[in-house]
Amino acid sequence: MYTKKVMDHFSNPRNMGEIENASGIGTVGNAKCGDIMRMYLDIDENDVIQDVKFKTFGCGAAVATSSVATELVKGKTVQEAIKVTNKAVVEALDGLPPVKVHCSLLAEEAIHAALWDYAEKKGIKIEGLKKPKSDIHDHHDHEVEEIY
Amino acid sequence: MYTKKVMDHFSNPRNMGEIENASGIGTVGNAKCGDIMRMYLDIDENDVIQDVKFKTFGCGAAVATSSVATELVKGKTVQEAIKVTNKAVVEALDGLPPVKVHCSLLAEEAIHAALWDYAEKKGIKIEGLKKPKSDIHDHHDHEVEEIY
Amino acid sequence: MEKKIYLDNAATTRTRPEVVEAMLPYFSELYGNPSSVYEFAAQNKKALDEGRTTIANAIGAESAEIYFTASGTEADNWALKATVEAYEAKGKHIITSKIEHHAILHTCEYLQKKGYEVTYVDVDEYGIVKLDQLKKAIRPTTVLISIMFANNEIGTIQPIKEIGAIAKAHNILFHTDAVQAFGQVDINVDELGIDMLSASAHKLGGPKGIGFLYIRKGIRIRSLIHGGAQERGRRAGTENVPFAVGFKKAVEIALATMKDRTNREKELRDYLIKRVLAEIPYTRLNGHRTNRLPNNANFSFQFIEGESLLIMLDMNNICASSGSACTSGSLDPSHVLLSIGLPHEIAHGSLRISLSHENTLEEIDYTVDKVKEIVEKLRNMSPLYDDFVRKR
Amino acid sequence: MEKKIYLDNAATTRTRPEVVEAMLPYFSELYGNPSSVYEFAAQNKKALDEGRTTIANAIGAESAEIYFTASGTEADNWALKATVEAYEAKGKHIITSKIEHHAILHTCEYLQKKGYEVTYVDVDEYGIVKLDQLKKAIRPTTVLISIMFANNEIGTIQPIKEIGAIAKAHNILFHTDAVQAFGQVDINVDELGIDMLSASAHKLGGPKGIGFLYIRKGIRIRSLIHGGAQERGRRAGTENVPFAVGFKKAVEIALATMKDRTNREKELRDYLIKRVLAEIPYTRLNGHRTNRLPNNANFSFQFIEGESLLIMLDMNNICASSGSACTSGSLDPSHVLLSIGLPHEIAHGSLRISLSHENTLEEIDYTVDKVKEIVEKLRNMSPLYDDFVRKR
Ligand SMILES: Cc1ncc(COP(=O)(O)O)c(C=O)c1O
Ligand SMILES: Cc1ncc(COP(=O)(O)O)c(C=O)c1O
Repeated sequence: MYTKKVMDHFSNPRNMGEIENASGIGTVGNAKCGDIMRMYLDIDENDVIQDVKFKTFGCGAAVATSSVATELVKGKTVQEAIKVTNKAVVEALDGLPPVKVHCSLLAEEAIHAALWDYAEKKGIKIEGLKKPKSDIHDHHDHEVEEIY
Repeated sequence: MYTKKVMDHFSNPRNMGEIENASGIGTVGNAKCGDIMRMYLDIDENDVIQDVKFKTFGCGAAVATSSVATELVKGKTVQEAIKVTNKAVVEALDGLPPVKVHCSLLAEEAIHAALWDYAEKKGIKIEGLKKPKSDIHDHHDHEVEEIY
Repeated sequence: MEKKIYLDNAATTRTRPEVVEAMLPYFSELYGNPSSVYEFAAQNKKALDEGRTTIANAIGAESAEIYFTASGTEADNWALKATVEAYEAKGKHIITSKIEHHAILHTCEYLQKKGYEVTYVDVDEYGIVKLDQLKKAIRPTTVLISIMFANNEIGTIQPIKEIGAIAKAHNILFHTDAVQAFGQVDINVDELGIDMLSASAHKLGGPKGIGFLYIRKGIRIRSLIHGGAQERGRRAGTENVPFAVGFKKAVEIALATMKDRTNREKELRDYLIKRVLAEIPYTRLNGHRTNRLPNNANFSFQFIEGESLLIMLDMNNICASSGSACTSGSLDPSHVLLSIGLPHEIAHGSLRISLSHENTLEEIDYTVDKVKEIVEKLRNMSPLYDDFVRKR
Repeated sequence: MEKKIYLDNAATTRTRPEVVEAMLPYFSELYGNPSSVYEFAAQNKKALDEGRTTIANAIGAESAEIYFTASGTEADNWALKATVEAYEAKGKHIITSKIEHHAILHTCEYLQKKGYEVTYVDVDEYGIVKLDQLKKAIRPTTVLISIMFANNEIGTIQPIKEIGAIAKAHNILFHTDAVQAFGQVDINVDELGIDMLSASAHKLGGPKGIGFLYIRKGIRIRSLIHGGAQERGRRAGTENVPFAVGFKKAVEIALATMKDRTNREKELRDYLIKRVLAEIPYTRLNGHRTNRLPNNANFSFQFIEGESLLIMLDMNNICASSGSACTSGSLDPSHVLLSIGLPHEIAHGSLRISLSHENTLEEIDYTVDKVKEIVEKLRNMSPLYDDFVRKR
């Protein structure tokens, strides 16, 4: 079902944990749908993401996309980070089953939410960053259309 | 499908053949339904069936019921012979599959038809004997009712 | 002969030992449910999908267009019932032929009771569907044409490509029951214009109890069996993985051996036909002389009845059939033989011999000798023959 | 552990080696079509009928009341669709429960689209159907009550006898999906007032791809699959003789071993439940504590998600499931767990362990250790757990 990369990130998640006094924290998803991601960012004065951690409640894909997303943004500037799309996440994992693609969207959202929090805390506006939805339930797509 | 008795009568039919100048000949059934039986009776002046032969076009059960019916009437008087029912035929064969029971009716009819012919030729009336139907198609019963 | 001679391969075939061997590990070793998430079950899902791919390749389709069923019958039922449901907005009319298998005919009768209309097109004396009648039967409300690829009794192969073209020209879906044809003749769904196709493993050396329905991509289709999301949500029920693996193996062998096998069968078949027609008087060959399945021969012997012939052949260790196996036990003569114009009494005296790669010339010779002997014996018993001889 | 630990016997079981052995001769040796007239095929018809008789005896029915199908799902579909068709004159209303298998629920949804009415009765927190609600749901137009014997996810066994009595009192047919119960608990259709019953071989050591529907004599029933006259004209398609033989063997073994086997499974199950509840905090047992299948345990672990748990168990060679196998791959939490009142986030964190006679205490101990370790690991990863700890 999952690629080797997904399994690797799932069983050895990178950057799992918390950052105390993080520059920005973002939580997205909802428990009803079975996945919640929380991202912690430590951003320096040059807008470079020095550190990133995550906590995730969710399936294997949710954990793996969180893990790979942290790798993709770590060391990047805020401006570079908001350009990390769910597509990049999927690619970095060598693909996801169709039913799990929404997890990569969640990871993208989580980064954005943490960046939004950072911007709010600092009282700045980040060019190109939209306010994250608190619930990305609508991204779900079901592989099998229900047939009667 | 068939009992040993049926198989025995089918593979070694008793009294198969014709009687020249028979006292009575009866043919029943119809080719459309897949079985025709013809019975030849040789009846002496005391109304005793001295000889009986049959020819049958039909399935295994048709042949076996013909064969056993000839055995059941041979040596009997005409009055005894008309009392040989299809039930006796079925019993003598240790049973028939439900779908084949109509063959035993055919055998009974064939005897009756030959006796009727004998009576007509002699210009007598045999007590209890009805004019045989020429087509006993209606006796067919199908084991499996058609289900949709 | 001491050994059984099996000449009823249109009824069912011997499951090939290679097929059994291929299936075996999937019972007690790789027994996971393909829908489960763990690795152990993923192997079974893979096996299932590989089966699908092999079958798809065999008819020029894509893997995602193949849906496993439990039989050819289920595939036929599904194709008809689900199509009329999905396309009800267009109309409620189906066209089929008079010589279809009961899996089609009885389903059509059921649909008629439900308010659908069905036209049953005639066939000619060789069992070939009358294309002009077929064309005339088309209405604006026709949603489906279902014509079998090859007939199970008389072996006649239909002009499938022409029918596919007619269907396409009128924008009507075309389903074919290829249960007898699959593995015996080349089939390419694109070249032939087939939208849906039914087949069954047990006719080609696979196990009894698995079939498939090919459904061309883009066709709206409903489920016949509702429940879990198996077969991509289209056909519910825990998958029969061993049989899918066995089906795959049977198809592989059938394809690899097709040319040589069918050539050999044709030779045997033609030899059989030649001897029977030459040596047994008042006999006719049913079905088309050349447009017929490589392994099928069907004869009518006048003045005798088929079951008697079968039982006597059985006593000589020869397994053959009279009409389709499903209808034996019924009293009515085969609807197929009546449709090609045989009178009832002649239809009753038919014999179907269907060969496999395992049959030998020696078996055929022995069989013809026995058929000859038995037909003579039964004619001597037959009042119809008497009447005929007397009239001559 | 090196060896795989298979704890997903509610999804499917290992086909017992004795079953495979019993089936083997029917592939390449006794391969005749049971509908054929010759002796060679008569043996297969006999095998089929013997299977039918063994199964009938197992539920206190008559042989002629058992119809083979290709799955439990097909049996469920058949029971519902054909009954409503046959009894349409009486009415178009069905009663079922909210926790049925999708084979029932999706069939009901299909029937609703066709104009039938369905009432889905609630269950209590243990998964037991609310009988007062059931009684209130009855209308003059109710033709069928379909309530599962035992639930596939949480193992709860329903008060079948009471339901049978209610149905009888109101002259309504009673169908039960006994796919999980058959072979695990004693079933007598007369004592329990069951009119129709579905089961599937692969849940009790038989092969995947055969099931049966019991239909009490006298019940008007239509066919689901139309075609040849197999199964006494009720279910068309060449019979899967090997699997019928295998099913027979599986039933024989299941019955002979029932008492000892289920006692042993109950012991293991109760030990498992005890350890898990004692050693893993924020955990609940789903389903009824005692009225449950001998081999089923179902837990919810707060703050974690089920698939992650399954995959990590899989990495440790443990096969288990989260909800029903058929719905994994779906994103919605199990309808059964929601029906017993679990909130979504807790329903997502469920684990079903279903035992067989092959499981050992050692395996259970190892599994509990691993579950404990993994739940801890996943909770450490879980933002929900964080929030919970913080709030405390
Ligand atoms: C309660 C229940 N009903 C029906 C089914 C379907 O049975 P099958 O897989 O044989 O179609 C299952 C198992 O999948 C089940 O657990
Ligand atoms: C032409 C044709 N269609 C359908 C079927 C039914 O196939 P199955 O026996 O797999 O249900 C058969 C064989 O019995 C057949 O010959």
